[in-house]
Amino acid sequence: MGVKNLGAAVHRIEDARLITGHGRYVDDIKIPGTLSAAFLRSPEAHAKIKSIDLSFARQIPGVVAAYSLADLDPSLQKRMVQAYPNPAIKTDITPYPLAKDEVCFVGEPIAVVIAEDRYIAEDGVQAIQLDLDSLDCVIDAREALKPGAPQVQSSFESNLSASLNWKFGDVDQAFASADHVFKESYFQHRGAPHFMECRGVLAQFDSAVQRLTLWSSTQSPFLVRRYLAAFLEREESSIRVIAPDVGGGFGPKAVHYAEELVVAIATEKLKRPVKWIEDRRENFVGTNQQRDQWWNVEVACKANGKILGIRAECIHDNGAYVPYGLLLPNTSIVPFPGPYSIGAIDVKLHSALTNAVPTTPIRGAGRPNAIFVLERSIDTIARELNLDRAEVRRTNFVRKDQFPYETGAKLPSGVSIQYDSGDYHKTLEMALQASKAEEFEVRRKKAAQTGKWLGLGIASYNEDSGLPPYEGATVKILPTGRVLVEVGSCAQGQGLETIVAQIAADYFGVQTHDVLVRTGDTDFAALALSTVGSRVAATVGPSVHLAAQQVREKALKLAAKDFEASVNDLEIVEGRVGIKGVPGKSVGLGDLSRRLVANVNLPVPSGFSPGLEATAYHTTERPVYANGTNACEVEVDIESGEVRLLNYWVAHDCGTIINPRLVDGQIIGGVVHGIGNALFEHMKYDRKSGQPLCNNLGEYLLPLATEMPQIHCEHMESPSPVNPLGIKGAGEGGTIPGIACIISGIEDALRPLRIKINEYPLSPERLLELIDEKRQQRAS
Amino acid sequence: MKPTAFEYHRPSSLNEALEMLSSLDDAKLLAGGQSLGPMLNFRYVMPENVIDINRVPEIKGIHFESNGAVRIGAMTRQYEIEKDEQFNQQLPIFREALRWVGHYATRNRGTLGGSLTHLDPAAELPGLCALLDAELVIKSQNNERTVSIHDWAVSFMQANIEENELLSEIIIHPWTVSHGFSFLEMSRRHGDFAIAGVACLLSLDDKDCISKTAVSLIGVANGAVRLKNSESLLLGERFSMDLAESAAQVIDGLDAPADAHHSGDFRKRTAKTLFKRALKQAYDNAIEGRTR
Amino acid sequence: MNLVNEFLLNAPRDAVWKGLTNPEIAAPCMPGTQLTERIGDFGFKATVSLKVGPVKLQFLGEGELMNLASDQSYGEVVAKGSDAKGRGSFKAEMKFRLSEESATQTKVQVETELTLTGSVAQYGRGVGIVKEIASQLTSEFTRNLEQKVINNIADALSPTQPIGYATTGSEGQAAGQATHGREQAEPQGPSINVMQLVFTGIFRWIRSFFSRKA
Amino acid sequence: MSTKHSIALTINGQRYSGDVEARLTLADFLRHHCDLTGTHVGCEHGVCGACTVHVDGRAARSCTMYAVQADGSEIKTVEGLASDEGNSLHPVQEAFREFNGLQCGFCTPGMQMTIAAYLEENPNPSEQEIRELISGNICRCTGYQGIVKAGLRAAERLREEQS
Repeated sequence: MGVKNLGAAVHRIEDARLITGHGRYVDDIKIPGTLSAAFLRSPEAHAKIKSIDLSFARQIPGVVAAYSLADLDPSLQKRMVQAYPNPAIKTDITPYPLAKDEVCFVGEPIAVVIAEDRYIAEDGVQAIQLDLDSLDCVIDAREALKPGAPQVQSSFESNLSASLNWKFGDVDQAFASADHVFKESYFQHRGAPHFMECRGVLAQFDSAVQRLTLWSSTQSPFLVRRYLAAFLEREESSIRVIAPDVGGGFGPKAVHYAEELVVAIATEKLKRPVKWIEDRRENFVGTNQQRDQWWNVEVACKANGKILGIRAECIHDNGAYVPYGLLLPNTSIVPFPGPYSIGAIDVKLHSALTNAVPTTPIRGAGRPNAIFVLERSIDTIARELNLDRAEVRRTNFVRKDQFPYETGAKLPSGVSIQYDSGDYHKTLEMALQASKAEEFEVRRKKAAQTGKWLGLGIASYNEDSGLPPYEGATVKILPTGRVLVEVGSCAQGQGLETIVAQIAADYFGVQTHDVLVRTGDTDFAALALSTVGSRVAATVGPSVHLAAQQVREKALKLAAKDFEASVNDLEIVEGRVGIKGVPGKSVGLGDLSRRLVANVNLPVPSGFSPGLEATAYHTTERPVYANGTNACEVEVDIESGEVRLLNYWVAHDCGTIINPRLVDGQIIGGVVHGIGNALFEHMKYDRKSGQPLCNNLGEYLLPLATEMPQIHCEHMESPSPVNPLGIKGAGEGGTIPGIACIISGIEDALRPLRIKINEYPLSPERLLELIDEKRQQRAS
Repeated sequence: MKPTAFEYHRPSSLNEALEMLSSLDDAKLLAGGQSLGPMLNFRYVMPENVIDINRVPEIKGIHFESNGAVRIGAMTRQYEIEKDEQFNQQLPIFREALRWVGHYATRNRGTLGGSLTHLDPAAELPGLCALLDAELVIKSQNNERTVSIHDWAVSFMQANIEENELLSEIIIHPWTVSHGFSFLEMSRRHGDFAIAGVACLLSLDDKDCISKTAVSLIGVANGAVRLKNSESLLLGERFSMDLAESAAQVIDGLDAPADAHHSGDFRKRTAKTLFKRALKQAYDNAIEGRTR
Repeated sequence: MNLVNEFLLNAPRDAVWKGLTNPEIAAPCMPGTQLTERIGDFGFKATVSLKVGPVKLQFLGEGELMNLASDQSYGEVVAKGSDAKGRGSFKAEMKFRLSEESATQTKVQVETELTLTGSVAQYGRGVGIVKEIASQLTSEFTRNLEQKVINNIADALSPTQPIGYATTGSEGQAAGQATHGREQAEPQGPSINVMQLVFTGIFRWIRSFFSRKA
Repeated sequence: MSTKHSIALTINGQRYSGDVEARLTLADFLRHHCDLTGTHVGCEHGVCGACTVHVDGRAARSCTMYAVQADGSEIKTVEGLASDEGNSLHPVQEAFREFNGLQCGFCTPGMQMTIAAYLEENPNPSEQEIRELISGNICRCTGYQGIVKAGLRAAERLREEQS
């Protein structure tokens, strides 16, 4: 099939514009006469709104309008649409586009000021007189569920948003027959996404055709359109949503936000384009965050470390509203039993409302949390039974010969969960070899002589990636002979344009730069869902493959007719169809495409449908399971509490690799995201007042180049049988085991002190506390 | 995050700047802007007038006096100090410490005077000035005074300077005796606000006893702290970790501020750890210096 | 945050009680505070000026004395205010207990529950300082009250001259502030160096916009 | 509305002039008045480095500098990083592409401007020096590894060009 682009480390086609400053992010789009919006956000975690006086704001020269909810059309003074309705949701509260008469977290939008520029808009916001009546608030999810806790919102009967239970096998039997039962408690912290481009929306209403166009820095243009249409009670066809270049997403940009609605409403009221660009301060309180989770876990195992069953209960911090169904809570329990063959699982999760920023998925969603629990449990077994951590994993892994492996659980859709393919033992060995684990004790001793405490961390994982059902693709041959691929899905740095071009190019014997790729536009023919859950390569990829295949076959068939040859004798080289072994006799794809366009009185060749193009969908009912093992070497300074990350090794399997360059990029970036969660990022709140205690990037510690280790990637390809290309997801595979791996390494470094680490983020100060506690215990 | 409107003034001479300072209401001096810029953008500081002293020639540059003193114009940028070879020969500890001051791009704009007047408790440069007993020259339209760095911090982020005054230059007397130096800092990430930091200068006599030393701390009080008591404990002694340990005890006596991120005790604990290491490093460095 | 302070005043309990429970005497004892309006016997409105490093905060506030025990042993003050430029607001619930140490000495215990919102609350590096400052304030307050009570209630009854900057620099940093710069020209209290509540600002802006040179 | 100030400056070799309010940041002036949107705004408090440009040859944050301060200055933005003809990429840009120094591309202009300026001063940096250099620029996508490699490779390329 000509040049092999699929699997090659080709350069990204996106880069040409991005490295020269010619990318086009929302705030780069210029429409003459565009107004700027700024929001007044709640300064309090919970309060009744006594009054909002916009009159001073409206008097400011350059302010065009100022609205609170009451200023909107009565038909719009309602709660936003629930993105993912779920019968399990007990307290299903979505926010109003602007707060009605109560605010439930610091940062909740209350009013909007629209002005000639953002400077004036902010003057306007500052001139708004807001009178609030403070109410009690609750930030700690455990407190929120206790009787008599403050109501997160007055209208709720309870702060319990939902209780979920993930259960299969005979758990009681498992515990009854166990040699050992270990109980541990874990705390996992709420972090924040902090993509470098904050959110942003630009809206324009064309009153002539009554059509709204919205450019949004989103991961889900099709969902944004769906929820806008539903809220505004419009036809979806009257709304076009475009995702231009997007400066990082990591999950929160998959959600539909109030600002998108308010800006859309304003542009129609004012008959001028309106833009809102979130600033970093807003991003700290206005964009959804990760989750605090408190776990109590019981693990039943045999003397050899073989796990028979797990009982766990998790209290999950949902934040103040439920805008995104139960996707995040679900992803915290569905991953059990992870890469392990465990017969009995009973995991309960209680999602508690709190007066904090709502929590929705961020890179890995709840998976890093579930994997943290599983990996800490494995390390606990090894620690308590004096077994080798790798050996305990080997003992429990799903074996290669067990694939496809049915865990015994079913997806909400009713489909049984089936691990598709892999070799978990092999990736473990790859990671151990890469990290020279067998010589580690030598390194540990050597370091100990110079007063350094070395530790080796290990964490394994698997991930349900490439989530169903589909992302469509359209492949077209243009009259010039160039190939055009349009996918409704969009990218935030993954390199989607490049992989789409790689997949398509091979069918037409061209290079990636001969393929035009367009993404993220609801006006495209092919339907799409959302760039989340490491799913786009595994869903878009196969669809591009199917569509390209169809177009290729059609081109060959048409040429075969002309050449009076059999399709089997034809080939496509550099965009031309020719007869194998007969040089000179060929026809360009462009010429063929012109044969199928409409011309007056000229019928389409018989047996052919119009247009040399195809739209195709690879649909699936099952995810594909990426997997692997990470290892890291850390150095702990037990005097200062500092942790140095020396090296990090990733051995992983994301099925067929489309482009190793891009996979490495995804994995390494993902690992660093995990390192941030494990050691640095802490979104502190004052437990009593509900005030966030940091709102700037000087205090919220994102990982920097200076503290990051060398990260080495090893690939293993076990193509997935679930899709024709064998692709699995790679976007979150670095983050999911990352936290567990780092913590495992630190605990191992402190092994002489037998210190347990059941929490993150782990600051030097906290680490010293743990060491002191242990020493005091020993002393007494 | 856009500033409130302010009137902008750009004096081209020191006199003009001082005249503006005395005549304009609610005026802020704009030096390197690496701290004021964010405060303006966050609408935390909302002055009516901003006086941009980036083009005042008299308060820039490094001058070496015949008496050995070094005079540094307050508007000398941090990178200029980093790059000045003669300066770093006499005061090598500066280059070592400047690595920790913000980041490359902020040092290109940030100034010595700006850092001293902003007076973040964790700032490195006030720590070096305290180490070297710097004198600060303060000017107003009809007055000039000199303040010792040790009387500089009045309270949290409040320097000993009035609103009609301007810090024009910093005078430092480099050590002439051969000595070792060290600067150690612990922060969560490179370039972050220090949890604590230690600067140390140390000379040895021919018997390897400490003949002269200076140690200052940052991050553990409103201003930089000079550890005179530790210094006198060290004088005349041969270096040992026990000696360092006992000299470090002085730090327990400090009343270090806590914030949302770190307790005061942790800051002190960190300072003690760094103190011992810094002393050792300065000592080794002094020995090397001699063998050099 | 919760703050507990205890002070010994060199004045008889009766006098201390009278001063403490009279807004016109008590309110201005809070550094940087100017009484602007008296509401009934126990209510008042006031402005509190604090200079925090480079930041000048001016809180417009109101307060009320309540639950005053007839035996002059216990009382409460609730005060709240917002920065005129919207950088945040505070609410302070103070419980004070008086006990007679001797005929001329009174022990005052003050327990304050202080809640801050907006920028004053959201800059993590400033939070610890707030506590420090609040304690300084309380001690300043008691010292000022003591002075007034000693120089007998009568003189003190012509209040609204702000006491804040009249305190000497002898007592710790905050008071030291008062002797610096323009503060002497303005009714400005000891600088509460909560500084660097830099980051944030969601907020109402009463007055200042229009008063500012346009 | 406060007084406007007329300013004139050179950006990527071209003369620009205009009347600006004192509070207008240099970043917003470049992006919204000069349509040079390659300079990105990531935090507006001088931490993330996305807005880094060259002011009179030195890397500086354009979000904590006001346009009026740049009056009379020489500014270079990412759009001016490639050779004047603009058809050949700067070695830093080429290296970013070669080593996957970017994903979403938002921090990229600031990263490239920071590294390009630094390599003029230090043509032979160590990996540690590059890491310290870019510790003032935040990237949430790449984990920095590709950026560090790109920085080292660009230095190599520039040295080759010199010799």
